[in-house]
Amino acid sequence: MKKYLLDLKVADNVRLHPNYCLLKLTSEETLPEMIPGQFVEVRVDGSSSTFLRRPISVNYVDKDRNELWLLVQLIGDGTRRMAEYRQGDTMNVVLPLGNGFTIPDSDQEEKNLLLVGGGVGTAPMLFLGAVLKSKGFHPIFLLGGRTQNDVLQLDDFAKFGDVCITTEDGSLGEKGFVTNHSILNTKLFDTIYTCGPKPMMVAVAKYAAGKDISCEVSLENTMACGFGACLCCVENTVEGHVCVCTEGPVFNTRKLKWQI
Amino acid sequence: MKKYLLDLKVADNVRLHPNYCLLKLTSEETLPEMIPGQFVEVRVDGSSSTFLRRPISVNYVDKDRNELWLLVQLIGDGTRRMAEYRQGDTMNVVLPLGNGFTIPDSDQEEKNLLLVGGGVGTAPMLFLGAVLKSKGFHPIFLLGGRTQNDVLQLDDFAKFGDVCITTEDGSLGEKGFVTNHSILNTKLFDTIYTCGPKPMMVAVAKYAAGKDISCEVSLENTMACGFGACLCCVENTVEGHVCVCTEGPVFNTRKLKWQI
Amino acid sequence: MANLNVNIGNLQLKNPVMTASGTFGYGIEFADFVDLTQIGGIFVKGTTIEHREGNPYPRMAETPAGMLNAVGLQNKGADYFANNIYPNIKDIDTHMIVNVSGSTVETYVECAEKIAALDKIPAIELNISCPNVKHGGMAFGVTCAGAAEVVRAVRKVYPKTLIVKLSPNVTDVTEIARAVEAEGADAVSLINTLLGMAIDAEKRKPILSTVTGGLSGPCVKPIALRMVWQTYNAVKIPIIGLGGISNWKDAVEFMLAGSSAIQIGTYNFVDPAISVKTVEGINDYLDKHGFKSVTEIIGALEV
Amino acid sequence: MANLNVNIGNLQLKNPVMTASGTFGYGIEFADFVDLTQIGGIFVKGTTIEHREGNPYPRMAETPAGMLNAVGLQNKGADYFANNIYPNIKDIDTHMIVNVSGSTVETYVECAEKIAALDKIPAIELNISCPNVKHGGMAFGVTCAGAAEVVRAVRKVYPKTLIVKLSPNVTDVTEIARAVEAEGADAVSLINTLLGMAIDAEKRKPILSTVTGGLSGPCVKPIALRMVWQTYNAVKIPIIGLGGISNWKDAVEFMLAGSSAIQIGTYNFVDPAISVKTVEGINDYLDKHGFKSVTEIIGALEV
Ligand SMILES: Cc1cc2nc3c(=O)[nH]c(=O)nc-3n(C[C@H](O)[C@H](O)[C@H](O)COP(=O)(O)OP(=O)(O)OC[C@H]3O[C@@H](n4cnc5c(N)ncnc54)[C@H](O)[C@@H]3O)c2cc1C
Ligand SMILES: Cc1cc2nc3c(=O)[nH]c(=O)nc-3n(C[C@H](O)[C@H](O)[C@H](O)COP(=O)(O)OP(=O)(O)OC[C@H]3O[C@@H](n4cnc5c(N)ncnc54)[C@H](O)[C@@H]3O)c2cc1C
Ligand SMILES: Cc1cc2nc3c(=O)[nH]c(=O)nc-3n(C[C@H](O)[C@H](O)[C@H](O)COP(=O)(O)O)c2cc1C
Ligand SMILES: Cc1cc2nc3c(=O)[nH]c(=O)nc-3n(C[C@H](O)[C@H](O)[C@H](O)COP(=O)(O)O)c2cc1C
Ligand code: FES
Ligand code: FES
Repeated sequence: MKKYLLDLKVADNVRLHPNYCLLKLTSEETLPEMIPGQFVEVRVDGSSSTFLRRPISVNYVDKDRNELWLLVQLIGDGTRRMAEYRQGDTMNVVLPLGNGFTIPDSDQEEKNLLLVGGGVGTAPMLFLGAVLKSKGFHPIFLLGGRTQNDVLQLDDFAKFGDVCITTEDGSLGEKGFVTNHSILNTKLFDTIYTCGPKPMMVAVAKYAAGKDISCEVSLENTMACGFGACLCCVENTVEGHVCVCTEGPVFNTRKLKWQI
Repeated sequence: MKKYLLDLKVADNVRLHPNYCLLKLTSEETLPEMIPGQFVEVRVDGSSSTFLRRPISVNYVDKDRNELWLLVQLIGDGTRRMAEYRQGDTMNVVLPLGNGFTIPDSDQEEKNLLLVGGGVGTAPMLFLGAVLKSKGFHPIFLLGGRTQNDVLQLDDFAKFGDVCITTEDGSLGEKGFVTNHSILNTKLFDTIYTCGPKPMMVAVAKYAAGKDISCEVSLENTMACGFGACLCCVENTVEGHVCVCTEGPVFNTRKLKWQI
Repeated sequence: MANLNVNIGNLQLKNPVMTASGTFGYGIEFADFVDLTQIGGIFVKGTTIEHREGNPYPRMAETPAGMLNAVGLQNKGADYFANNIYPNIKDIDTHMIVNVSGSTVETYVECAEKIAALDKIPAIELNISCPNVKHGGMAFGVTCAGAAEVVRAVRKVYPKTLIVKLSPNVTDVTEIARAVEAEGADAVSLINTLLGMAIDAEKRKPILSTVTGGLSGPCVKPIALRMVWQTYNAVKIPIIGLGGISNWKDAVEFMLAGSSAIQIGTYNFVDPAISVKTVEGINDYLDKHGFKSVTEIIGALEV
Repeated sequence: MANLNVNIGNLQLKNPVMTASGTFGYGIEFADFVDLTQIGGIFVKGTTIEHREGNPYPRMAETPAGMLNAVGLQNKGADYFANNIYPNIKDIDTHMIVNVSGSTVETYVECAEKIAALDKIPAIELNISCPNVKHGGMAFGVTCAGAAEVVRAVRKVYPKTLIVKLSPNVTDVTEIARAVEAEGADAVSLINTLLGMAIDAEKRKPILSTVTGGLSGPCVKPIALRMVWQTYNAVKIPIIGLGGISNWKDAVEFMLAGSSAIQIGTYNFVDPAISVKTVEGINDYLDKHGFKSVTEIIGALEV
């Protein structure tokens, strides 16, 4: 896919949570085509300690409003500065980057698709769910967070499928981790897509492997460029070191050399 | 004088001109005592290319409003970023720094005092004029700029003394440089204070030397610390290398080794 | 519009702005962002005779105004390059220059020979300064004898423009520059990365899998500029300056210090269009200052 | 509240945070910003036997995440220090350590002897790494023989804690560290500034009067950290780490890499209160991670 270097305008920046903001970016031109699982590289202006761009997943693309949504967790100076961008500010981004999740052909028989997101790893699941729904699927979201306040964008998720939730303190949904959720025992899935903290993804991958379910994970290796030029973001796979930014960030777990 | 490291609040930031802004800083506490000719060292947040603090003269101190004014010329990233500070933002400053202009004893006979400022060098002259006036003097300001738009804060200056103006294009006051102004031929001054581009200060110093008038200049040597720790800001004087930040920025021209 | 042509030995560049090895892929990664034909030359990824997997992840750490990398010359080998990559890049209308590395003198020579056979590759850049490999690399670049040995051997088999890339991790870079000049190098490029390190205080572990890595980016610019200037005063062959260049002003500074051409590395990650912007910026600078040709500013620093 | 005491040879520090020579004046310049007694030690300005005017202005250039300086050891000489400055600082309740420089071995020795006579100065830091003077300074620090010669001579006349400050402008810093250890240095401090350069593109002139100057600040941190770690693996005497430290996290990283204590230099200009903040930050880190004493993290990097 052709990549673009664009100055986008901040249409809105909502602080969903002390540690999360939702950036809505727009442009005078129609935004380039993007697919779920892809990411963008954001240039953060006005942060003296942020030198490189920051990779952020496509959270959602609102075609009607010509908006690209980024769900950002505030963890360091770069993301904290992103939360300060105000409506009308310009944000320079490179996009779209990487490969997306595998979308089943919509004319096939109905599939049971599970989308598992933990923490900020829920970000790409929203757009994935939206696209799956538009292709006629009925995705099931399994979202995990520490408390009820940490599971974000629930109204949006509900538009595109059923939503299952776990929280560590039990304040919303079932208590525990995503891999403890009862749905995993009651339903058999054809494909699982997941993104989140590594221990969570490993647990999900393990579950999938145990049941011989095809499983795609989205990795967040640290990156310098985001488009295949630096070779910094490599993951060890059955094919050797491959760049997460160009060969991923989505990988079928079969390809990875994780200890699962 | 005791030095302070303070977080001040931006009370106002007025863009007087495309290349100048007037920052008004305030604090919950009473601002420390400052004297004309002193400067502050500003920490510029949110500019990735501005590492060191920026020295800026005290433009004015409004005791009633507990405000410190800084007149800033936008020349590089640091000063451009300063122009972006908005009301309510915090600006970290070290102050007050350096020595001030010599203020004659107010119970002496009336003196003819000329305050010559060129470009952003007008900044310290406002506060100096205000203090001189409060001591019973009637300072004469001689302010120079390229065009009428480049001579700033005229209303403020007018409060404290007579204002003479030169502009290079003649759009305001007399045409030419400050040293061409007719007042220099018609009036004999006891003391001249000056701040501005080096060629201007040299010309003023030459005039003063020719007439045996005591002349104080405010230097703007590049600084790393601003309070005597780095020895980077030295000026060659009759006493050898001295720090402009602690022994100056105001010097009697007798002390300097300029070629005048 | 000033004349932007410069020469590096026999190599004629349409302009002095090139991109640094390991930071610009094979050029095609940037084709969506810049018109590659507007760049003076492209130094492609570090290439070795054998396929190399490089170092384990993590390979990158951000640092103040820069980054550390420990890629370790991951590449599919000279044969793969010749058969699978060269065909796709050989017709790009700019100079594609291969950055050649090895772990022994013999592997340098073998790799250089392989690349010499490729018609459309007019030059190689000998990397005797990679800090991220156990054998070879920087080990050759930090002594005069080591540098001279590799260059002597490669010079015998490589008839085209031979550029030698110097390591900044030395007491006296001019010594090494003179040594490679004496062995017939056509030009030197400097600097490669400075050996650095990053630590995760919370985990009490190094961030890079290799503990140390190569520092690049704006943070190294003052050091690189100094080394270029020192080298300019020490050798007669042309210098390609690099290290931290992030805009046309930096590029002009490197040329004033004595670079005949420059490379942009890390900053391509920050602004993928920086190379072409730099060409434009240099041109504007020349026009503004009344220079007819960019060659007028090479080494034009007034000291 | 963890135990923050560390030792450098016979010198007991109340905490490992000190301030670097040339960046903290004689301490008193910072007395309005920090409680000097809360700092582990203060390295005062570079002192020579003779009065020195230093280099001409301009002496400073800002660089990405750092600065270049070319002060050139301006100071009023050891006698002036002893008579006019020492009396004002000798009763500050922290260690005041004098940074000693010279242009010949003899002047180093003379200066060290003068300072040795001052009761309340428990240590000197031998500056064999100043890049900003024509004679002496770095010239001694970049070869083992030069470094050894100065240290040997000074060791004979200086009985108290002798710290030797190493130059980063070398191929192998561990070689120099071993050489000065062998001559009886009690500790090494590293790094001094890296030789760099800045150019004004518009004026086509160097920014510094001396053309080149010493680079410091956060930009050099990755290099300094690497050198500390290499040196920690090469010598037995304690290491005082510095170079770009700008917060407690940096300080912890330097200690993990093997520093027994650290110095903060350039960042004192940016935040004049950083030294004491760093003490507090280290303490919080130790508490958070369950360390009883700061000595537990010295060299505790898990590689
Ligand atoms: C393909 C991809 C997609 C991503 N999508 C999103 C997203 O949609 N929303 C979102 O909030 N974040 C996302 N991330 C992570 C995001 O890029 C990092 O959180 C961000 O770069 C941190 O920048 P910072 O300046 O705030 O923190 P830094 O100051 O850079 O880092 C703070 C701390 O976090 C650690 N850290 C930084 N980046 C990572 C990382 N990628 N993995 C693990 N630890 C890290 C650092 O080591 C450091 O300790 C994604 C990352 C990748 C590679
Ligand atoms: C004691 C003192 C008082 C000052 N008072 C004021 C004031 O009241 N208002 C005001 O606007 N400015 C004042 N200045 C100047 C001001 O400090 C600089 O303009 C500012 O530091 C520039 O920062 P920057 O980041 O915008 O530009 P930079 O990016 O640092 O510099 C841009 C260009 O300007 C040059 N430059 C930077 N600083 C200076 C300098 N001090 N002298 C000459 N050239 C310089 C640089 O070399 C560079 O070419 C004062 C300086 C001093 C030393
Ligand atoms: C990710 C990365 C990979 C690199 N790979 C190579 C390489 O393969 N061969 C080489 O000679 N230099 C390599 N370098 C060094 C650069 O070519 C360049 O010398 C250095 O980064 C300094 O320039 P810069 O500051 O503009 O990046 C690499 C640098 C980076 C950042
Ligand atoms: C303005 C300035 C003056 C310095 N003067 C001296 C000196 O006199 N003696 C010395 O050994 N080091 C001197 N240094 C080097 C510092 O002590 C320190 O080694 C170096 O700056 C690296 O640390 P930093 O990055 O924390 O500043 C000076 C540094 C600066 C910035
Ligand atoms: S981030 Fe540069 S290659 Fe993947
Ligand atoms: S600016 Fe540091 S001593 Fe004057």
